[in-house]
Amino acid sequence: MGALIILSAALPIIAGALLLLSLTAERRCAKGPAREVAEPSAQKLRVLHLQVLVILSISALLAMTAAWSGEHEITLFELIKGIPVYFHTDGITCLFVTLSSLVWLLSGIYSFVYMKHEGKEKRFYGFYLMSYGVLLGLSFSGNLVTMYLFYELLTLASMPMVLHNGSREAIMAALKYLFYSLCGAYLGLFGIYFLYQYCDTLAFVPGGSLNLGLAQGKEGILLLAVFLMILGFGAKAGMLPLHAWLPAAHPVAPSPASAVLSGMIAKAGVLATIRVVFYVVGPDFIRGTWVQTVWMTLTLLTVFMGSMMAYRERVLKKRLAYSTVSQISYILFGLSVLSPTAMTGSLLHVVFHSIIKCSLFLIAGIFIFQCRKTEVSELAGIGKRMPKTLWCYTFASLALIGIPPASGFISKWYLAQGAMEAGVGAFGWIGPVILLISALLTAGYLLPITLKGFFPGREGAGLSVENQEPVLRMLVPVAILAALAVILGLFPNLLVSFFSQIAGTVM
Amino acid sequence: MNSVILVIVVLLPFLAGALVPVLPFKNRRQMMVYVESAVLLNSVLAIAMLIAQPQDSFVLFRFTSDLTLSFRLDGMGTVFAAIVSVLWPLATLYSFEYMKHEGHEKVFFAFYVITYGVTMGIALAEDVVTMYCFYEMLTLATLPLIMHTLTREAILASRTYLYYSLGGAAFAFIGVIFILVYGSTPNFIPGGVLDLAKVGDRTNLLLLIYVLCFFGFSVKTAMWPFSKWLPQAGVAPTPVTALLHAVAVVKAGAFTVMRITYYSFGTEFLRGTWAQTVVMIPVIITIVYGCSRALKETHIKRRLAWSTVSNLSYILFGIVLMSPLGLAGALSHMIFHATMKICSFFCAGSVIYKTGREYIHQLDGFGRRMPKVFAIFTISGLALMGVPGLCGFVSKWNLVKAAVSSENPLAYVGIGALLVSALLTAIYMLTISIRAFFPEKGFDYSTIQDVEDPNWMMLLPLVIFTVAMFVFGLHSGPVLSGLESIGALMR
Amino acid sequence: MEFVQNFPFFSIILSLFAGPLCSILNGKWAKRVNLAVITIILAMSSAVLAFTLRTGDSYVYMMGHFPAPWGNEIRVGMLEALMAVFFCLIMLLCMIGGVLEREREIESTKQNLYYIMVNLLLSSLLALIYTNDLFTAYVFVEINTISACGLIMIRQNGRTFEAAIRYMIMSLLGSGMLLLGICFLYDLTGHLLMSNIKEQVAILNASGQYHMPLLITVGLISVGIAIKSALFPFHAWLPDAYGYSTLSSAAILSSLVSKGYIFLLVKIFYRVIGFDIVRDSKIINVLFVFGVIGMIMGSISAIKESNIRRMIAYSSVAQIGYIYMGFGFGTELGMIASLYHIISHAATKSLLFVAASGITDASGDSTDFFDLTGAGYRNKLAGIAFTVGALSMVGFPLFTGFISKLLFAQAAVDSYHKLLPALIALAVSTILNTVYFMKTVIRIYTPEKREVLAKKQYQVITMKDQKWKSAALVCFIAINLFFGLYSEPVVGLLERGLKIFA
Amino acid sequence: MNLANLFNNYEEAVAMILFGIGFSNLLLQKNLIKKIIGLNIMDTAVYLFLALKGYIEGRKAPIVVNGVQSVEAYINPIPSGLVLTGIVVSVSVTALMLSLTIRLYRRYHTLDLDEISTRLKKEGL
Repeated sequence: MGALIILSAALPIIAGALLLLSLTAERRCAKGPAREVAEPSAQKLRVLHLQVLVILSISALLAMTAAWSGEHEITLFELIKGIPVYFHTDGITCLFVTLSSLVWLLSGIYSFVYMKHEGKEKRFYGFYLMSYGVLLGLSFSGNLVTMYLFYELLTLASMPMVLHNGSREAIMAALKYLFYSLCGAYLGLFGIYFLYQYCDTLAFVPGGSLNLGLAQGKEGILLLAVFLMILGFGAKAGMLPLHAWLPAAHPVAPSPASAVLSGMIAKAGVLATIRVVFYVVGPDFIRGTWVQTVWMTLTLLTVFMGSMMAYRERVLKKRLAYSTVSQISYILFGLSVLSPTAMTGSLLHVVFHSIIKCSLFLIAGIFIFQCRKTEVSELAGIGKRMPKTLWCYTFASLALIGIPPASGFISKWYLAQGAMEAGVGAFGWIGPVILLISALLTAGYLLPITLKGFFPGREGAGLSVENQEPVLRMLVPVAILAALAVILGLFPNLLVSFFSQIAGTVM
Repeated sequence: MNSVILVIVVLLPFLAGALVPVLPFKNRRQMMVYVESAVLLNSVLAIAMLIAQPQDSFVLFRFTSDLTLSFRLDGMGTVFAAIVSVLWPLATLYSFEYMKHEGHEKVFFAFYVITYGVTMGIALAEDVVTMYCFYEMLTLATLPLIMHTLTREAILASRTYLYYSLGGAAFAFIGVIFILVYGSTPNFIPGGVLDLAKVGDRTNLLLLIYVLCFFGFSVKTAMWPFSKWLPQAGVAPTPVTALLHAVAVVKAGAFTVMRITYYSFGTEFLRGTWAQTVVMIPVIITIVYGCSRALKETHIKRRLAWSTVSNLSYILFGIVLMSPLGLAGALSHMIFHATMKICSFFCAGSVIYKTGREYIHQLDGFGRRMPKVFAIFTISGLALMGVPGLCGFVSKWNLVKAAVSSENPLAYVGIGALLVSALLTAIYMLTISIRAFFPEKGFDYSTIQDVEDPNWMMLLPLVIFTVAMFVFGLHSGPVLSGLESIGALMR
Repeated sequence: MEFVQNFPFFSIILSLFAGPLCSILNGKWAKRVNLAVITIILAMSSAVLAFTLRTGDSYVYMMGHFPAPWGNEIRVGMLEALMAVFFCLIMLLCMIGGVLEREREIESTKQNLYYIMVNLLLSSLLALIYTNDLFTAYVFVEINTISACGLIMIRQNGRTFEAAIRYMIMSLLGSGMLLLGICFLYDLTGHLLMSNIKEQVAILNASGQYHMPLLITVGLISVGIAIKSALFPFHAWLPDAYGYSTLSSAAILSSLVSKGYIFLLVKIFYRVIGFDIVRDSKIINVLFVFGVIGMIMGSISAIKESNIRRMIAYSSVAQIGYIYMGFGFGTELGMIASLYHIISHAATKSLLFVAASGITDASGDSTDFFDLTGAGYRNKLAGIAFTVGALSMVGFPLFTGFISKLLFAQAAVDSYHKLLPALIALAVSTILNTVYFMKTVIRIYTPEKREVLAKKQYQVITMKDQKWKSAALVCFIAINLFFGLYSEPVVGLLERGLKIFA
Repeated sequence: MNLANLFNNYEEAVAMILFGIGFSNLLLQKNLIKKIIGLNIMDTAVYLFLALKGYIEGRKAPIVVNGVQSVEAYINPIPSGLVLTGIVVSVSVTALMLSLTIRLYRRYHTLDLDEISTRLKKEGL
């Protein structure tokens, strides 16, 4: 079984690398100063798409098999003496593997159409596949160093997707993404160094393995280290104060890329935080310390600030990006209160937010692809032209806002409940209040599009009503995601029990 | 094996180098063959020596009855000699191609080969006087290499280099004298040679002298505030900057600091004193300072030079932790940084050689025209950043491990500095790669039509170093356990 | 008594009479006689050195029929013999190296006068080395001064006259003080022979009588000699005197004349006053301070100088500072370091002067720093020699300067209170030396632009063009390396010599 | 008491004062001739001092007039010899100085050493 883990992660990475190499090889033969490869024919494109799809599905299949068939572990080799590259599966792994496979597959299918207008497909899919493989590796990681390895690689592999269109803005955004992520990673590394010294093992153990005897007298620096780790890994999750990359990077990336960035890659930060706090340090070490207080404050600030910014934003994709900032901090807030219920809520929100935000970004992509509309104000009356798309949008939005019975409600409920029962003092009520305000703001920035889209009012009088619905290959993934967003809210029990079991093992 | 070989590997390059301008070569090719075979021969001998590990010392001659010029091979010397003897033939190979367009090749190769011998001399020196002598010689032997282009800039750079180096040596000299007077022997002995009975109540004086000596020797490692010379010396031909200013000269500086700290004064004497604090502060400052200067620099070689400044201070940081682990970490970074930095310098050199472009903003789109070079450059950049799987991560890990276990609050600050520096490294290395691979939309490739990957003589060393970076990064166990056993000799 | 024991006396007399002999010869023959005399004296001194090494002790040579305490005496030990050998050697090489310049710069009718001066100088130097009588020493000091002045002014231009007169004035101030000091000593002890004075001084010191006059006497003598040997701040005359006189004069003056005085001072310290008394008198602290300041200030002046000859001259100020610093330690180690530095500096400084002249020859006789660009390529040997000299001055291992630096540093570590200032001064002065010497080395190896070369038409000089000078340079380099690599016998000799010196 | 010593040894005191005058003249005067005069004063002061040291109250100069008398009859002859030697030395030195002065005067028509120096600098030699 262990081999499956490696195979599933290595397959997309190798395939992606091969794609890039073949691109270089083609360039070598190409004429002209730019060595520009001619736009591939439709035939060739189809072959490429097929290859990508097959590789994605095979490795998704392999990964799911590996993840869901019980706990496995495999040690690849020793990176440094005493620190192997070590993979391991547990509940969290299952969650992330499944979710990323879903997101990648659906976004992949969607992108086959979408990427036509972006060009340079080979390059895109090369990095797309690699990011997937790396993310699988990250999910399977069984110790901190392995996780750190994949965490860095994830940044590097996904960065080229951000700058795909090559505009100055995109390049700057990619650099911003790169440096924020690396900055976060190094903050994390700072903590890893210390945890290596003061933990029994760097492997993930539910509840943590901090050796309190060794750490005697070193609590101060250890707390600082943990805090820096939270802050650092929080960078990828868009937590204050290292959130600025997210609103810059998401809008410029091609929509499928923003979908996976926002849907899964930003969650890598969440994953890393979970691993650090609940599997290495142990929640007991930071409970009640200044670290927890500051962490909670930061997440709540982010939640509020993100929503506010989204509310004020005019460009749709930027608005969604700010929304991501805010929503992921819901998750982090749930983690920061350190109670099982809240953690269940967090994990639920991981699932729901991935699905919802992925679909929202894909829909934003459809708007761009079909009618080149990026600003919210231009979308008035869009419902007349692409009603199906807008319905999907509406369902997803409702789920994100947390209107019962859609999925977001469930997770937010658990979050609020967890916060109140966790015994974190004032945060017990401040948290839910802010979550509520943010939910209102969410409604405020998502729903107007639906309203204006269907009921443009006087402005929409002159708008054309020709059918601009996208092709099925774009619509179906969106529809699936939107449907999931609602359905999972209707039948959450399976998920809830699974997650509360995970939360129970670590606390 | 007889210990005579110690002297042979030191003196052979002197002889071979001195013969280069004298021998009547018919053409360039003959000279190339001669130089490469001389260097290779010496490396083979050196490696044979490293394998055989002769235990005796060899006295070349005596200044006075107790001051000798003598050689002996020990663990740390093995490490440095190994780095040098592996890198030199490769760098020589690279420089044949590169030096085509620089001229005065005979003089260049003469000093290039002589420097090999001098560096070996530092590695194999048995006592502090021998090391000091070769240290001074190193300055002189490399001076003509920096001056090589003989432009105004080069002259200025060589002058700065000379003043800094000899000035540093003047202070280091004080330390050498003190070791001679207060040590039980001038030889290097793990754990130090200070005779505490002789020291008596002069501890503070000796600490002061150590600080002076440390600053003196670390001038060669371009530590802040003595770092100006290294980026200036970037005017030298690239093989020089790569080999000497990334490896031989600066590493020799670090090596001498190690010797002084661990083998002469002894860490037991120094650890926890104010002297440790005093030397650690500038080291930490340099780690960040070098990187931030690199960030500001737009000339590619100077940027790498500043990066060297910072990385050399990683090594110094390991040294000033004054623990066995610190020494092991410093040694590992010495090896790994040599690999990484020589690789990135050679890439930069290839670019300059092939295109004459030296500034970073001129490198747009090069990734497509020189894919191999820039792929390797990116890898070396990633290694410098410390991405796991490449060698930079391993050495940084070891350094930090030592820092954490030293439980010195200042060392914690140092860890922070290391990470800040890693971030800055990422910025200044990756911006180049991104520029090269992903030029802005609408970039006109016809402006760089002439850009091509270089030929095999330049690429071979690059590939070898790249492979080495991966090998060290993924399978560092044997190397590290060797280094740790050296560290374990310390008290 | 063995015949060889007469040699010191013979050598003084030989050179003393060779002087007047030269006045009746023409220039060419005077030169030959002079070279022959120096060579013979070199041989004799070597024989004396060998003799003293064999016996391992010093001996006293009575002049005339009066025994001590009335008669005049010569006293010869290893140290004296070594100095004599060395001074002769350096002088020989300087004379050989400066042949060309002498022919060019001195009027043909005055050629023979030059050799008179040289012969007298040699005899006075030898007398200073060997004599055991204070007043004789004084007389020869004056002869030394006069002949040195002659050496300076023989190249007749305004600068040398001015330099000569400044030199004379400073020298006379110094010798006035020296003379007064000697008179005081005579007054206090009633003797003029060194050994006798020492006995008396020891008695006086033990009884505590005349403490203050003794102190003043030591002060007068030290300061007098310090002035004469151009210790900072009494060096104003030196750059002009060394910078503008003919080559062999500059070389001899810088390497030998001041060293002769310094040797006399050592002698007075050890053989007349007794080193313990000198040490207790605190006068050495003054010497130390001025030595250290001189080390720094001399180098700073040298850095500011753009004339290469004057630069080397200023460097002498710094080097003399080293020597006085060595005295200032008041230890045997310090004294040995200083004595070694006398040798090492003499060897190096004369090398530098000769090499610098080779360089200026290849630069259209300009001594200006900027005209020297690329001179190392035009005159290869001179370039190499200058580099060797410069490295030695900087204290680069393998060369003699390194050993003296090493000895100084060891001496410094040995003396507790003066340790830090001395070491820091050593380091700083090394850096300063580096600055101006290596600046010059880099300058002479920086190729000149083609246009400039075409315009200025510099001569390319090979070894064949200047046979004598080249031979001298090669010998100098050899000496430098010898003292750098095989210093131990020399240091050993100095140690043994110093033990039996008092 | 110290003052009394000074008065008792007034000859020596005079010699020292003279030495001081000569010394400072040699050092400080600008005019070369005055410098030379200073030199001579200085030397003479030393000779005076020496002669004083050799003189013994009530004895004769060691010149044999009416047959040799006992040693006690004469003053110490050595200082006198020294003085004579010294005079020879100072004469030769003075001669040299004067000749140099003449040379300089012919060239620059001045006896002021500083003036000569500035001229030299102007000549740029």
